Amino acid sequence: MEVLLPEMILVVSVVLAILVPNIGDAKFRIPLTRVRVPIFVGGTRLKGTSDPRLPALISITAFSLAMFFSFFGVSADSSAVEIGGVLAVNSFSRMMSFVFYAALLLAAVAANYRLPARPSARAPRERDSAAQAERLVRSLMDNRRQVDFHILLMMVGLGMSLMAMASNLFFMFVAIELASLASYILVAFHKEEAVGGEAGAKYFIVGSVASATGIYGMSLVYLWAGDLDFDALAASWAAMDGYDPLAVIGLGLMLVAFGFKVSAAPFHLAAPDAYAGASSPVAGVLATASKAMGFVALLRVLLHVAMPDEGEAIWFVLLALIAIVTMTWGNLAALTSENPKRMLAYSSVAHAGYMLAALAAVGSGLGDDSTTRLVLVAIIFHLSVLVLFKLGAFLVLGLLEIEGRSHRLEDLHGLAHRDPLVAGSMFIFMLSLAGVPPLAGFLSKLLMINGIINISAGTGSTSADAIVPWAESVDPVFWLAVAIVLNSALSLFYYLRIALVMFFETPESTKPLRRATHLRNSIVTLAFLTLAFGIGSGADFLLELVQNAVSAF
Amino acid sequence: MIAASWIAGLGVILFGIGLVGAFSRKNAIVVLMCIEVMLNAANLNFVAGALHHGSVDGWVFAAIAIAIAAAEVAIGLAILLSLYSTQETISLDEATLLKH
Amino acid sequence: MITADPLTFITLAPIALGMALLILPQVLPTSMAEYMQRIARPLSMGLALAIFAITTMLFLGQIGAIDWLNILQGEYVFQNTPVVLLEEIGVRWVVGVDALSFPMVWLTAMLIPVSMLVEWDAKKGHIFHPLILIMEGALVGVFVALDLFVFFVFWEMTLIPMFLLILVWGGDNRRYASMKFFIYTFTASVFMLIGILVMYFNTADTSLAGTLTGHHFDLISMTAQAAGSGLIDGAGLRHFVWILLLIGFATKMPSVPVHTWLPDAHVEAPTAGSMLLAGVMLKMGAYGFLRVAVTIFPESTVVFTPLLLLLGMSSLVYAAIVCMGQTNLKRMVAYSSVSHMGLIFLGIATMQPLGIAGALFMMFAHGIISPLLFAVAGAFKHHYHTLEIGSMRGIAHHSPWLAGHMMFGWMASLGLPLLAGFVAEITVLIAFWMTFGWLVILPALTLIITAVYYITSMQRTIFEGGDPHVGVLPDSLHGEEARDITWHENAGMFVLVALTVLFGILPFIFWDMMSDWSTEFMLETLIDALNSQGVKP
Amino acid sequence: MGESKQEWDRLLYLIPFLAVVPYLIIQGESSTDWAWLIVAVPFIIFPIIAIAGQIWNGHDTWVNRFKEGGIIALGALGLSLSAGLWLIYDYLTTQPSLRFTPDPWSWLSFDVLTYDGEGWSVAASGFDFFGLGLYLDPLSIMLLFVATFLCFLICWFAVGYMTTDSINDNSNHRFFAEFVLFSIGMFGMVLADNFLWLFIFWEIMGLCSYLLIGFYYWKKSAAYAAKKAFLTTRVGDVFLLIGLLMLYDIYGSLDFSVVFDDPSTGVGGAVVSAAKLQTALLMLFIGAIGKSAQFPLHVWLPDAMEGPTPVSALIHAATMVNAGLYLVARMVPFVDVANGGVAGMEDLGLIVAWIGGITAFMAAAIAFVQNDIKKVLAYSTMSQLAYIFTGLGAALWLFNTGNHEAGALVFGGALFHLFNHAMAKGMLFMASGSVIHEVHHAHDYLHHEGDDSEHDHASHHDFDAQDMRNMGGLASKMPVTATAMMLGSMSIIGIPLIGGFWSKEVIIGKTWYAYFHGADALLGPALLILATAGMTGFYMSRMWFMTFAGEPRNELVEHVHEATPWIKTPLIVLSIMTALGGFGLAVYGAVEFLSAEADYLSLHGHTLLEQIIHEVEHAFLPEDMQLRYVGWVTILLAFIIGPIMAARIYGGALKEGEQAIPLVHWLTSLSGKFGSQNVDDLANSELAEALQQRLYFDDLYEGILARTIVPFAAFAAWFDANVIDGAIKQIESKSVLGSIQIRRVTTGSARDYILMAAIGTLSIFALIWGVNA
Repeated sequence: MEVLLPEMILVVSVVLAILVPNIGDAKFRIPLTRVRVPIFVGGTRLKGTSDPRLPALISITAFSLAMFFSFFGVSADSSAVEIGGVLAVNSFSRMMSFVFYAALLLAAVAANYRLPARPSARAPRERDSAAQAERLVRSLMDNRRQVDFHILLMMVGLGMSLMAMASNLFFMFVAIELASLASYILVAFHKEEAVGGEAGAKYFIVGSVASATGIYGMSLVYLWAGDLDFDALAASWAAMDGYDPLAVIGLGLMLVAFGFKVSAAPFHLAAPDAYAGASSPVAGVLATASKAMGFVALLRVLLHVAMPDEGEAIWFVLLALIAIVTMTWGNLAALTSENPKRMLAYSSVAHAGYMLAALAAVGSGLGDDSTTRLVLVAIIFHLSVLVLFKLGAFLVLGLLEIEGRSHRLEDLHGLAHRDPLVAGSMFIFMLSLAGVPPLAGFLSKLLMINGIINISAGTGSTSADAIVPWAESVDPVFWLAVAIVLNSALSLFYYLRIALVMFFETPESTKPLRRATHLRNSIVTLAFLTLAFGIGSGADFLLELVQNAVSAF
Repeated sequence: MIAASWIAGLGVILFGIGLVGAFSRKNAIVVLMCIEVMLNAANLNFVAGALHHGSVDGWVFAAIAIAIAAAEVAIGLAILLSLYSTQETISLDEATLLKH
Repeated sequence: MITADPLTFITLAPIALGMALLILPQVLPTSMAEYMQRIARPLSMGLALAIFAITTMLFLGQIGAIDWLNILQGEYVFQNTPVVLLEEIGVRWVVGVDALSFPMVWLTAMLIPVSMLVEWDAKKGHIFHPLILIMEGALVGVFVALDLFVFFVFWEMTLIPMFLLILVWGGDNRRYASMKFFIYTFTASVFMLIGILVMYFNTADTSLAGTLTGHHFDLISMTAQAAGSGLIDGAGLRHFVWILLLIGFATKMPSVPVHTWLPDAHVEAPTAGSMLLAGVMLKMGAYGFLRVAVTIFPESTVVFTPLLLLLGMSSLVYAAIVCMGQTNLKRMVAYSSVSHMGLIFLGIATMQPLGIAGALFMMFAHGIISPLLFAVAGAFKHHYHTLEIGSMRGIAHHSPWLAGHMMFGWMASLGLPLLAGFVAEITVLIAFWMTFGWLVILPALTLIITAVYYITSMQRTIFEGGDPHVGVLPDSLHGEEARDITWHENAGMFVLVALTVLFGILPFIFWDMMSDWSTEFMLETLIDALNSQGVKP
Repeated sequence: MGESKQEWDRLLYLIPFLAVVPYLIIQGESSTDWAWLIVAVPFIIFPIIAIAGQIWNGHDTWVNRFKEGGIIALGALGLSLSAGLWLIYDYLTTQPSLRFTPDPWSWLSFDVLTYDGEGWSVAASGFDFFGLGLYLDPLSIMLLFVATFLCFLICWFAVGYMTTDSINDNSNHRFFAEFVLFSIGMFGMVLADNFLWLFIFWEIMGLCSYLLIGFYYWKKSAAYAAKKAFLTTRVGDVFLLIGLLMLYDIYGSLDFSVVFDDPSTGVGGAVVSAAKLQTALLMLFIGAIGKSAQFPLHVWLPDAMEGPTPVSALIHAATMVNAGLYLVARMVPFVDVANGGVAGMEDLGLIVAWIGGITAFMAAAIAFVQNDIKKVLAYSTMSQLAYIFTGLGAALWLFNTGNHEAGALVFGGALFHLFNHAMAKGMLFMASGSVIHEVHHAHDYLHHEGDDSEHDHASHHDFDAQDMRNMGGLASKMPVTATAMMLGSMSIIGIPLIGGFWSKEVIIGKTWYAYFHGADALLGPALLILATAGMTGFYMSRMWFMTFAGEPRNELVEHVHEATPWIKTPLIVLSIMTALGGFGLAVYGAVEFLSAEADYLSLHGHTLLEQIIHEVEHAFLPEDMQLRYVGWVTILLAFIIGPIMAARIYGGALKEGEQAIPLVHWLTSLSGKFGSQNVDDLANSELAEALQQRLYFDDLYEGILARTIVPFAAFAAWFDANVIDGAIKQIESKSVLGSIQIRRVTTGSARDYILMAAIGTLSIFALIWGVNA
């Protein structure tokens, strides 16, 4: 069972998070007797255990440990450990859970400042003024919400991690539902503003429809194959003569569900609303971990199951089109977005487009094993480093959110004057998102484009002696690379706009930012890592890790 | 014994009803119900599959899917409550503070 | 390290120090931070001067003594022991210089302290000067990198400090200009990136290759492969890649019709920024074009000679005409840069060693002269708060030093003999005549147009005051007393003036290596292409 | 005069400069080894003057001791002069072994690819480098003397002229620095051994011309004139540059020694095509036209008089404008078929002669109506240079048609005229400067008393010290100046036996000779210059009479006196040079020497008297009867008709009781005898108006430029901002619009999201079905 240690830690932590704050001096009177047996749950809470900071401590510790052990799982040799026929623990799933845990850990740290715990809070007394009383009540409420939030966060982690290990389609869906349902609540958790509930509701409704569609698609596949084990499905797919409508429609409907998760057009529409309504750390999780989860699902279904040994996959054209529409839509919509969170949401849509394009290139069937691996490495690498800079950007917004709001561009005005270090980090995040070297975002984008070019550039006619004949002869996949670079250029507009307002505009308030030490340190660390994973030994190390993981896929 | 294809056919109809309901009804509670219908369509398929392939898996899947649906409803209602508490509406067309 | 691997040092040291000076004050305790900020400026200057000294020593000690006629393509001096950076995809840290890149490195090392000196009193100097230092590292990196990945990284990295320089220290419209600058050139270079990746895809799976991809970014090896069996099969793809590279490089140069970012960027940039932008950054385009596009795809270059001719000619003539219609001093100078850069394409298009050497010298000479022009324009902005040509007259009385430098710079830029620019112009024109004959009338007429706009702008700013004792001062001065340039501006400009004269009278200091390199380059790279394409005079 | 004694003390500073050459001679050095000093010393000195002047601007020592750099400049030019004289002496005594020195270093070395019919290769020979060496022949020796001698003298003059004018206070260092820089250009151009360096120095002169014309930079007219001069000559320079490119392409070198060695053989032994070479030479000639202010690029020279008078004297009369002539003279080896030149380029000579003839006539005509003393001299310069061009054109024609002997004669004559003209015109300008200077001072003196400075400014601007209508009767006030001006005018007019006569006679005679010997096309230029000879007599006399003869037309003449010590000396030196030098040199065979027919200046084995008689006889009674008539007509026009006409209109005796030196006095009295003719009708005629407006050339050029280039440039700027950049901006704005549109899709209603996703799904299914079907 030690291979599931990280998940075990999470389960235990969830239980602890439920129990520990409730430890008190409650006694149980044995019925019909006067004997009171102390049961320690309930009653007047003990000072130590009822500290509102405790749940955060538990979740942070749990995520740290889980991350730590996951990391060792990646480095361990890649032989898979099968558990119960539905879980396969290998370096790939460990890599992904490592990424998930990292993202959630950062979110937990940030949430600590977003949902401040106030150990000093007490019930209002009569002599307190109305305003004071209200404040006290809110503090108490905040204290209560700590437990819920962190439990949900851990549930998300658990779901995602299990999902990455699933070797059975149904189990994967269940795990996704676990993560999704928890994340719906997390979105709605943003109660300080009127939009929190709305965001949660929309995200929930659209997400549920999508997953219902996905489950229905899965049921069709079950109807067709009679088994939902990936290997069995792959075998059935390979043995399929022509295309069975059940299989194809089932696959298509499942893509809807995954498409929602990765926020691919046209299933992405709820994503900007959700990100904008959720608190920044949660939005960050949605944009990174949740998206990574969707991609893992896509990879599993598309590459593991529905990829023919040779020739073009049935989903190739579809995915290529979706990719182009997604990246263009995302970038275009982000262009004039005045809400930084929405802008980052659209940017996240665009990034999904890039990765889908790379995936589509694999679907073209032009590449061989090594190019497929290259694309996979690119995608996983991108998903990993997204945690650095996409989440980093959300954390910066979270830092702003602590004392105000971050849903207007004006909130970022003059950040460079208020806090140069955070502004500098944000600048790095933005550049990395745009794919400017030498940052991690560049390397990952380069790997994706490189994968596409590797797959397609050799297809052009070598006898063509001018550009136009060559361009006519080359496989259209090549133009996906061009679409990506054009979109990158377009995306610079809005990424740089953030930098612009940070350095250029005068801030609305000249007060320095709150010294949220851990959050600030996290941000700076992420900025540093964005740089370190862009070039040199850091990038080399991460690439090796990813390569190791991909070889186990 | 009813042929699996009939069960699956019913599933198609249910799924269609659910989907159309999901985007044509404004009331979030109704939409929630439609989602349940869609999930039930999947359950029917699992059952049909189990019958068709003679495996137990389908039954298990259906049972778990029902549990998922239950959880979903619970969560859904909670979220809608929170929506109601801030905006005093559960009409999806009216809860549009977030847009564009 | 400095003696063993000087190039790595001069590339990475400024970046490291610059970053340290930017970041450390943010994380150190207040008192230390303030101390750091105080020493940031002298420290930056010190390192910049040290790098200049190192570069000059390299030239005097070794590079100047090399017989470049015997240095084959792909041989570089001061090559380091390669360090693997990204094993998976075959990226290595390889640096080296040859006669193409060394003058550019020297130019960068020279311009950085000069531009620091000119902007010695910049606001927020503790950020300004470290940024320039980072810029130096990035610029030098572009010229010394022999791995295309690293090359591209430095190529884009130059954008970041420049973006910040424009954004934070720029003029009124800096917002628009910095965005445009960044996006425009970035967009162009991503096309180049595609080209580089196609080249990458075609590299052989040698020991340099990445473990994951089986390809490598090593330029030397690519050059060898290109010279051997050819890097890319199929002329169509070769041409396509060449065009992609051209898009990136031509935009940086910039060449008409992708030049419009330059005037905006220049007008808004701070003086030091303009100086570096015009002095070195534009040269990156020409350098990259020769280093990558021409070296690896000589046949495509020969095939597309008419295109080069067209681009060069339209840049040269069109930009010169546009210059005449400008009312903003800096904008005019910026367009004149476009015009001069046109000569580089023309020089390459001649397919003569003389023309290529002339183009190289143009890069070098323009790298000395145009910073002077921008320093002058910047001084106008600084001391008269305006760049409108028509808003003042007779400034020579109030600012004799400024007027003197302006006169000198303007004259140098319009190709006055015995100044550096003339050597480049005359050599390119001679080669141009040999190849294209009477087409030379267009560049020649441009010489007149150049004179027209330079002389006219000078007339309208420093002359014609109407009174020997008072000039017509611009409104933007708001009645303040007009002042002459400060000592540090003057000193910086004097360095440039002296170098312009030095390289105008003794061009052979760098010319000889450029010329020899060009001959060797022609012999090894282009001559086969010329013969195989059946080009006749 | 105590003051002036103190002034002369300054000359002590010259001793170290002047001692250098004697020291070198004593050391037994060779003059050619040290010829670089001629150029190098000014090169070192000029930045010193400029920078020191800027730093110590207004400092007492700098102003009084160093004359704001004037003394240093004088020293440098003195050193150049002494080194130049040393070189000339060596050449005259030991030539032709000194002909040239090889390039001491290669300035630019390079390779060129050539196509051998099968493939490309790096050219094995030719096309290898540009260097800089020394090239000496009679032509450069003569010009070297003119340049060094006049630079020194005029600098001397300028020390007095510039530093005593309050308007120049604190800016004279600029003047002297630029002056010295100019001398670098002139010396260098004369000595350079190849066309490239010729061009380089040529351009430096252009720069200095620009700088010095614009010396009074605050004056709109001066700034405008400077710009005009620079741009007009730039037009010529560009063609010159093209000519160089062509020459280089033909010969693979621009070295005189290589090119002139065998002009009919190009690089790699190719036969030179006459058409190609002629085109190249015509391009060079356009450059010469620009520099020497010939039609149609003549418009800048009159305006160039905005510069300080020493500048007019040196650059725009005596030296720089001769550069064009020098360049044309350098073309002789190409066309001299008797010495291996390329046949078939007669047209070149004709074109040169025609341009010369037209310019000579036109400039003389315009000079008729000028009232500004410097403008008259400017047009006179233009006209005289045109003479030389005509002569050179005739020479080129004669050389190319194989008539070497006659060609050499007119060639020598033309160059000799160049020499005479440079001396005379330099002096005339200095004399006019002296007049202007003193009139100005007198004016200041009259208006300063009791006036506050503001008023002074106003009157300063209104009064034109150069207008001859404000003068008259100055002969008695300024004896030295009047005499110098008289001698100079005589030389220019061609009064027999005085300098210019000897050379002008040859030019006119030989041009007619060429016409008589088959060059029918030369009739025009021949007639034009013949007529111009008479016109020259008129306008030069007119100038002199208006200035010096008659009664004063302005009260301030009473206060004029020759006070400034530095000004007189060069006038005296040059007067002697003009009066006797021309005759002397003619006797010593200057014409033969300059045309390289004779190796030395000598008496050709005759006694001095014999030679004088020979020359006089040859001048007045040539053997060829046709030429004899031509000569007589010339003398008649220039000596008799022109001056007498001028005297009838402008002449007049001095005021009663005023005395000038005898000859001058006699001349003024004589002029009074011709009475006074009223020419108001003529002066108000349309022709006079057209001449006043310089035949509308300036207006024409300006009009054309204003209607073409200016709107075109504005259009280009608009085009760039709105079309090329507009396209980019369109992309941006269209993206923004698209962005706003696409964001509208996100309506905010979850229902719509689901609907859209459903539609999307359906269309995807339809698509897949379509693709697979």
